[in-house]
Amino acid sequence: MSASKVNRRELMRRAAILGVSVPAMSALLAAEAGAQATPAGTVAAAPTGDPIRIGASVSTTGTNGRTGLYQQEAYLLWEAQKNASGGLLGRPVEMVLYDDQSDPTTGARLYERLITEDQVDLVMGPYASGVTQAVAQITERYGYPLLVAGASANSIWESGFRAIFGVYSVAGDYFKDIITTIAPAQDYKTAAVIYEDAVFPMSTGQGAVTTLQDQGIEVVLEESYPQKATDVSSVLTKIRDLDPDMLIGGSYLPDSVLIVRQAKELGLNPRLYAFSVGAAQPDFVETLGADANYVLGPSMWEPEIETEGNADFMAAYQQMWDRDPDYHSATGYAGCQILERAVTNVGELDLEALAEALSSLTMNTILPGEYRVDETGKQIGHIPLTVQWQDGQKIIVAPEDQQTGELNLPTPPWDERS
Amino acid sequence: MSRVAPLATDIILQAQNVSKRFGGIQAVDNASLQVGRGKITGVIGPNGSGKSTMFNLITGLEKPDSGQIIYKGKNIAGKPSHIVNRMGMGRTFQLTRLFGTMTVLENMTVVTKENFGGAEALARELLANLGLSRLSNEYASNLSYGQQKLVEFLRLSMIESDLILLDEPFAGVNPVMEKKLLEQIDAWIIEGKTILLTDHEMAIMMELCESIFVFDYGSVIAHGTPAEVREDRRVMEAYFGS
Amino acid sequence: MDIVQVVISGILLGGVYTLFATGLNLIFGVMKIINLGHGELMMLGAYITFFLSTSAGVNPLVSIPVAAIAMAVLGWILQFALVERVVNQPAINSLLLTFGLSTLMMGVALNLWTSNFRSVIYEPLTGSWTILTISFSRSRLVAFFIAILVTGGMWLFLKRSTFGKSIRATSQHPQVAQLCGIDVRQVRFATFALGSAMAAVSGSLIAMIFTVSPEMGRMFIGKGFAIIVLGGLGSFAGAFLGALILGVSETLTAFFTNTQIAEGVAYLILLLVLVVRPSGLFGKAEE
Amino acid sequence: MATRTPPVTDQAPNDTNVDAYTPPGWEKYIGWAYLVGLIISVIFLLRLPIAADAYTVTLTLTVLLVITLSTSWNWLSGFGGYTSFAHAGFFGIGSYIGALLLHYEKMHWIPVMIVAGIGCGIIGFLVGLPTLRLRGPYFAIAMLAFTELCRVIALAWDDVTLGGNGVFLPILRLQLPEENMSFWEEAQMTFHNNQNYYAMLVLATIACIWSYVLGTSRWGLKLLAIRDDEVAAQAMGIKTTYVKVTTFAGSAVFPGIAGAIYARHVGYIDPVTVFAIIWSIRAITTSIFGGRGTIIGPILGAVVLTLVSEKVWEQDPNLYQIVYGGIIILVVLFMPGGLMALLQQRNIFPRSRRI
Repeated sequence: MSASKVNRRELMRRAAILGVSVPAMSALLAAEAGAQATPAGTVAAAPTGDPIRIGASVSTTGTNGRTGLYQQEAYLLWEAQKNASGGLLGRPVEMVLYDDQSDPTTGARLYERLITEDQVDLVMGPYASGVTQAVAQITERYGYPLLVAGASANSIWESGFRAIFGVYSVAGDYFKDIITTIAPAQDYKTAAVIYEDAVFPMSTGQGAVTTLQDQGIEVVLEESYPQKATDVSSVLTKIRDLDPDMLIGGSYLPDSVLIVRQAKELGLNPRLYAFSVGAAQPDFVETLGADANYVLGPSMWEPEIETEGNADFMAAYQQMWDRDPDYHSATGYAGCQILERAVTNVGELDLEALAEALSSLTMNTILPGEYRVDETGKQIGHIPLTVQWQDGQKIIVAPEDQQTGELNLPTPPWDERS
Repeated sequence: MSRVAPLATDIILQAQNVSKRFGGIQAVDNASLQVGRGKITGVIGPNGSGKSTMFNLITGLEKPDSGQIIYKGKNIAGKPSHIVNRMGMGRTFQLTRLFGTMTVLENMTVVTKENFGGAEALARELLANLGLSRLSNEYASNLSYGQQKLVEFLRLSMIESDLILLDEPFAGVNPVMEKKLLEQIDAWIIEGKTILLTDHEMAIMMELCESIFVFDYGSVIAHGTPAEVREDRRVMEAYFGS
Repeated sequence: MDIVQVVISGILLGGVYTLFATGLNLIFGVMKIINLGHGELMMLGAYITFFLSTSAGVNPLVSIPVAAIAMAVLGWILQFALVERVVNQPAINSLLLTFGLSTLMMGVALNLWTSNFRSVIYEPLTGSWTILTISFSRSRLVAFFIAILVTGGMWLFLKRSTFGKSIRATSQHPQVAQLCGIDVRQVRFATFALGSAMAAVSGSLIAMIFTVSPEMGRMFIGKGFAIIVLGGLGSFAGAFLGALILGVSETLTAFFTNTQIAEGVAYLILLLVLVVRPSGLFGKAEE
Repeated sequence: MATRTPPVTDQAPNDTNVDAYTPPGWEKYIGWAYLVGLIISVIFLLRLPIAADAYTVTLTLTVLLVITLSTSWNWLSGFGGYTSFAHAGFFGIGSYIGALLLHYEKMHWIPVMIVAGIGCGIIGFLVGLPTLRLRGPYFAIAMLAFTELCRVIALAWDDVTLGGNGVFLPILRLQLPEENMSFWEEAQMTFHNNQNYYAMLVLATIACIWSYVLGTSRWGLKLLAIRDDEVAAQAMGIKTTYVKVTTFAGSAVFPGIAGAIYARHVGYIDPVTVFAIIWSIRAITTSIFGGRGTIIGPILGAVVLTLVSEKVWEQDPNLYQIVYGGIIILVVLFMPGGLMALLQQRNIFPRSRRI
């Protein structure tokens, strides 16, 4: 497919790298295959017949290009693994990938194209909530079930779609652990919540506000700021006056960074900082250095957690892409795992039956918790992690069974930091 | 000081103590002039003496700082130029201002109030009268300067104007074209129109005009018949300086 | 005290805007061209600083002149090859041309460096200096002073130097300037180069304050317009005051209402000034 | 300044030697040729959803959308010479009026489209009245600011517009073909499944017809006069303000309706997408590429550029921005008169207001 040329070209390059280490790779793949539904002991037969074509568009350029790329790499990893281990339903798998440039309209157009012109058999979700919102309209129109592997805004599941299934927790629950477990333990009574005015950050911020209120924590300030803000000093000055125990930001990376920098400049000293996206990304600490310490954030997955097949996934991913996966890779990969299981269970590519299967399926993926959705398709089985930066290291501090270190709170005031 | 004595003739336009300042320059300074109906009135003066500004004030392109401009009994000072135009006042510009990307015919038809068909017939007739029919579909910007002047004149004939202001119509025009322009001015006078004219061609001015106002430094320094003006010492001074 | 803090923050923000707007203004003043690609010139400047400091370990402050010179060269080339051809043409041509440039440069940056957000850490400039409980952001304060230095230097250059006078003459009356023996073409080249250099300086400073990404230019261009229209197109002191006014009105609006509404302030000011007083608050009346 | 450059004949050397231009004989049949062309295209486009797959239909819808935008932009900005960057603003406002009415009021979609159009017309009038006094770059900047302000308002006015969350529109479910459908039932199904396409087709058709009516009328000539010399136009009695503001308001109606149809087609809108400056740029570049100030230029430009950019983008989305920026630069530098001027200079097309 022409539009996926770039991806293909990149894939060929990667495949060449892959070729060098075939033995190692096939060992991994065999292990991976063993963990799947393939009957034990069967050596994977080469897939035959027409490929099963799975379409997706992921933002690999544009605003979300960086994160989208992780998701795309996961899709391609899964494709390579399937084809090396007997395929899906005995047929090879072919991912048909496009780039929507982080633009919802383009995303919608591409899925229409995937479905009607490329006539793919199945689709996987795009990256980012805005694009997914638009894409869901299209897949729904054509009756394709959609596994949302790269988005979590609550509104996606509040619109009455029939076959849109979440892979990981909805954005509104991102701060749940921080608010319901960590805050009470530290006896925090007040919080300020600010969020970027875009669909996903708003969901995380507004979700936090609801949870805070349920928890009986006073929300002293709730305010949104525009996308691509260059200055949040005024709202931070207001917050400094209110001196809340917690500052919760529904934010992406650049604004998380901006908030921390300006908080430092203004001498804003809440006992706890938490941000929805930026905080879990390595760039956060690269950008802020020591100022990133103490900051908390939700993460959908971390490399070191012990879930089924996680270690294998890590190894295979590093092997193929030469870098560590991000949690967006993991959610993308988990989406593929779920799709695979549903297809295997149904035994054919019947869209209605697949939708049915996806809505009733319960299974483990590499993500913490399990895959389970409610009647709207919203994910309810996944358990998000909470991480904290400590001396430049990302430590999992919640939930308890996944902890890799102790929580380090309260955050000392800026002038007392070394 | 203006020395305008009330005239007995029917006055179509009367400017009274009009002033206009641009930044530090007093372009028009307390100037007054009168134009008699059906006559040709001239305005002369050295470059930069405020003639063009006066024309712009009269036609509504500029708003005077003070003073009145009475046209057909109404004060039109500061009225937008399309309103002034619709009261029957048309003008040409010092440098022709045709609509360059429009054809000659279109230049003429766009300005009338008539319906399209009627206007076109009239325009074709006017062009034919001056032997310009073959240019009717030519873009105005492709015409020679003289032709552009002529078309600008003809465009004036398309609107129902009682008073026509001509800003240096003869500048840069060859004798053949000059003759055609003069013919058109005659035709207008015969139709009963009034003309207010400015130009540097003294010979033509003296011959055409019945009454002449002399501008210098934004003020009217003299006025009268051509003969009177010719004799006036201040006029000589204004032109040849001291 | 809060209100003082907010005003101070606003002034410092204005300082950040100043350099960006001054370059835009210089180019408009001389050529009557609105350079929609100015934001991308700034973005390239920011990347130069980023790469010099991360790959070569160059002190970000030291990288500023490097970025300025590099962008001045690029600016000269752009003017020579492209912009010169639309000078004295209808506004739409230069608007579109520079928009095309903007898209092109952004596209190149996206391809070369992806849309990753990057950032320059220069430890001494993080945090703030505090005087009587009022915080002065270090990075912004430094940016503010550099802005004053550069703008002031530019002002002196235009006022005193022969070449500066040529630039001013050209901006006021290109035809007359030409008659006086000024090579107007050279003046335009130099102007675009200078404007680009100023964009680069602002980019280098902004790299230390915000994050760097290929799309960063688009965040500033609208505000740049608001500032120079507010200050009077072509007026230097005006642009400086305009930037301060915009910065302060943004932070004050954000303080008393919210940051969302503050985002609209620039555009509202822009529209109001254009409608009520197109010459700007400090500009001379138009002819 | 001349945008539709008159053929180069240099300065006429003297008063009498200008060659008279006579259009070719077939010039007077152009109107009929358009009529025939229009009927054939409309019949073809009406049938398209039956004959082609949904992707082609969507692509065609995009072409029709761009035709609507560029053609309506051309009225004030091509004929009238006032470069407007407001189309993105009206497109966004139309999208929002349409989306919010469908979201909250659950009205039938056809009246919603009309309301969106009228709404934009009124806003266009109110915005145009004070701003159309501005000239050249000032008007362009004002319209850029207008669009940005609209976006900020849509973002900040959460209670009504839902802010950055965007607006979900009712899901349009497809009717699936059944056994033994009569022709009539099938036609109804096709129409039902492609309502937005047909709506856009109707809108684009009206825009094209209106463009012809305007371009050949005296109203169009008045716009040209304003473009060539507004002062002279006013001095010749043309009510320039009235002409400009009315044209602006009228041309705002079309992006407004187009935005509403688009919103319904995409099913989800947010302020950043629909108020993106690129909508204005698309209208402007296609119009200039085809030939601004002509009737068929913007249509031709929309068809060619939309299809070309689709191809480029298919080849390599990463290069798309670079190529698009490059195209804009090349068009401005080398063909400011657009395709139509090239064709006219080579005498393939006559110089005529009907072109």
